[in-house]
Amino acid sequence: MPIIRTLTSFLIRIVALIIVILVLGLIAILAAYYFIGPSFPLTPSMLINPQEAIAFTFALMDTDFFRIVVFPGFTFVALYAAIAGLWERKLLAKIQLRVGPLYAGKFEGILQPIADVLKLLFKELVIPRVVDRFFFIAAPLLTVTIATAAIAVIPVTERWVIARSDVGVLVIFAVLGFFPITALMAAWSSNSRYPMLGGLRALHQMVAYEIPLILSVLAPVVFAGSLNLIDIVEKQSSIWFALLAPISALTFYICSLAELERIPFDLPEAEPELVSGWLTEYGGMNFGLILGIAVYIKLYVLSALFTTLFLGGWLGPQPLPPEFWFIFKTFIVTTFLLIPRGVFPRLRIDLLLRQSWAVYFILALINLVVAAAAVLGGFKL
Amino acid sequence: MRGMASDLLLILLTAGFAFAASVPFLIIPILIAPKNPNKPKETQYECGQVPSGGGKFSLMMQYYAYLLMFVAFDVMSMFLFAWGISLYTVGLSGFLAVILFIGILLIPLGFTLYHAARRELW
Amino acid sequence: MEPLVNYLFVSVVLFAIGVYGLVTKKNALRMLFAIEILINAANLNFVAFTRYLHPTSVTGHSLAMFSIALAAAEAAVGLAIILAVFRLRKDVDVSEIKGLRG
Amino acid sequence: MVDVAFAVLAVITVISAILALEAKEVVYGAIALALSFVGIAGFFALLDAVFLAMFQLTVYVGAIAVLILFTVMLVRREQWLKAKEGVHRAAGVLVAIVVALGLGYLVYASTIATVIPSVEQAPFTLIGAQILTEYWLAFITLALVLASAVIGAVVLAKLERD
Repeated sequence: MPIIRTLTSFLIRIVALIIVILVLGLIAILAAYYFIGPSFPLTPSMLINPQEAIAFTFALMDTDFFRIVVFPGFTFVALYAAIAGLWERKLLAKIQLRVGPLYAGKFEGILQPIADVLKLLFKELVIPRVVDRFFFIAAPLLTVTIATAAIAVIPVTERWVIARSDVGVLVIFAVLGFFPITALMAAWSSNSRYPMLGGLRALHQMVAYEIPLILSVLAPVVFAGSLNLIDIVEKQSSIWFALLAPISALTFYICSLAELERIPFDLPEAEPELVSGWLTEYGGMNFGLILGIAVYIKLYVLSALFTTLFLGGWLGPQPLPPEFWFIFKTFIVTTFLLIPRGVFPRLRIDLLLRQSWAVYFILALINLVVAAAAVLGGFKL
Repeated sequence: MRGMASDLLLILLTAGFAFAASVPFLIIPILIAPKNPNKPKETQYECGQVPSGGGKFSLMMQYYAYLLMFVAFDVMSMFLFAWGISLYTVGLSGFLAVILFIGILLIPLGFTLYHAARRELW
Repeated sequence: MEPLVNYLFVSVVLFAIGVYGLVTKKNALRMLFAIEILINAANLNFVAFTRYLHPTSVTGHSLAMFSIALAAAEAAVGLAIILAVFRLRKDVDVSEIKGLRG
Repeated sequence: MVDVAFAVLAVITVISAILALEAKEVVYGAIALALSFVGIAGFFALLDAVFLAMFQLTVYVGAIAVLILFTVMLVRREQWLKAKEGVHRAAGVLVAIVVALGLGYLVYASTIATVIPSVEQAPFTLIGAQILTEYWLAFITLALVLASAVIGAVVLAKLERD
């Protein structure tokens, strides 16, 4: 009976998944305890004395470990990625008068991200025989790893930041510089034609839009006189840099669309032309790592960077906490980065590359020179 | 570890945690996902046709000029960052030097854009 | 902190690897790789000497920046030459390129 | 702690530099070269030159390595995989060992080993000031070099149809 066989194998897999998750969770907890245990002893009395447990939790929240793992770190961003993914689908559906995800969860498909992850976990990992296995598997992992490195320098608030680096802005550009290499790595190791074409397009596009992106960031840096993102936010207490350097803000927005490979700049994975671009040969969780996690982490990084550089980061009217303002503004920017997908057609690649140099590069330069002239002319914040 | 290097260490740790957290996502499917490979499934994708060969080649010559330009302008923008954070110290003379710097580099920009647009050249 | 000599040793090893590449390889691309490794070894020396001998100045950093910028220019021209040679000969083996001899 | 970081970086840099030259597939050689650049950036960070480390990552890994990788993919031939080295390699290794031993002896025999690093260090904001005041002429010359490099490279890379 095929039905019974399917059912039993399904049940076995569910049980296996639960066991695996339990085992991995246990390993994670043990590892975490190994790292932070010595400085924060867990005592049995915490189970009955809630005040002790609360004190323990608060003490834990000030450690680097908590920052890296939970709040401005990976868990928060992964959650943000899941919400942004769902929000993108619902938003685009509403724009185009469709319904979007509906069934998972009782209300408007809010459990869709969980359903997606489960589906991807149960999918077979198909690795074509002709690929170079090492680089083929390493490319998605590297993409996620490198994308996450950027979130370490982005300050959610003055307190919630992992690394208070003095060269925070440059760290982000150093990180962005890695993506063409990972894309090419994935494309080359796939040993197939569509990925190669998509990877080359991705390379050209990321590279062409990186320069206007860097230059548009220079205007806020010149105004603030610092590369530290915390300093840049604190300098905006009187006026946002988006108002002082509007052209830079616009350039930054357009170039982030291009860096994220979003419509109207989604040539690397233009479905009618190139199937899925450089992701064509990836399937299952391999695909999920790049498209489900890395792309949305990049989305978070660039929207958070826009918020930090141009919209005053966590600054906002008092009664609401600064964390709220940061996440709220970032979410608004994310929405604006998502909307073009619903309304714009796609550019041609030679126009796209030419536009970057002939328009956005010049615009960013002009705003930079104006900003520098203003600062030298005595403009003080 | 002092100041600056420890910041970079934290960044590395963040990335390392992301790596450690992603590896299970590749291990779990190996344990629980079905596994019945066959030949068509394991060939590369070419719209359902029998693949006409590997993909280890590159054709996109016609945009090479943009890549060459990118290298020079990447250097330029990083030098501009070095200038941007010491704007007050160098004052007007530094500003003029930077204007001259940018002005000189606009020449190859125009040249490259002109030549990159002529499709018959590439 | 690590003694200065260790940085210099790493730099020496990289330099030797670069020299090895320049001597052995006939492929123009590999020779370019070797040159990049040589430049990196030199940059490492610049920065290490500045850090240990003149910690309050940034001269080494400035020089390393200029050096990296020149390496960028060198890479652009070198790769363009390799590409032009490839168009002519369909290979980039330097021992085969004799057509330029005047 | 620094010692461990130094050792790890040294191993990564040297091994990936060797791989860059010796990997059979030249594309993966280029990727190894990029890794070697990352290792050098790590050394810069250990030497408190954070700005320079980021400069190295952005320019070397973000630009030069990408350009190299792209060109390698463009000109790669399948027959390179069947390497025909041999005669040269022994001589090359010999030369490299001689160079390494000679320079290494120079370093070892000098008084440099006794240098003790001081704690204070210059802020990286001085770099821009120094470039634009002391070395402004070199800065402008650099612009000329970059400009001529781009123009020359474009002229070299395009087809000669004029």
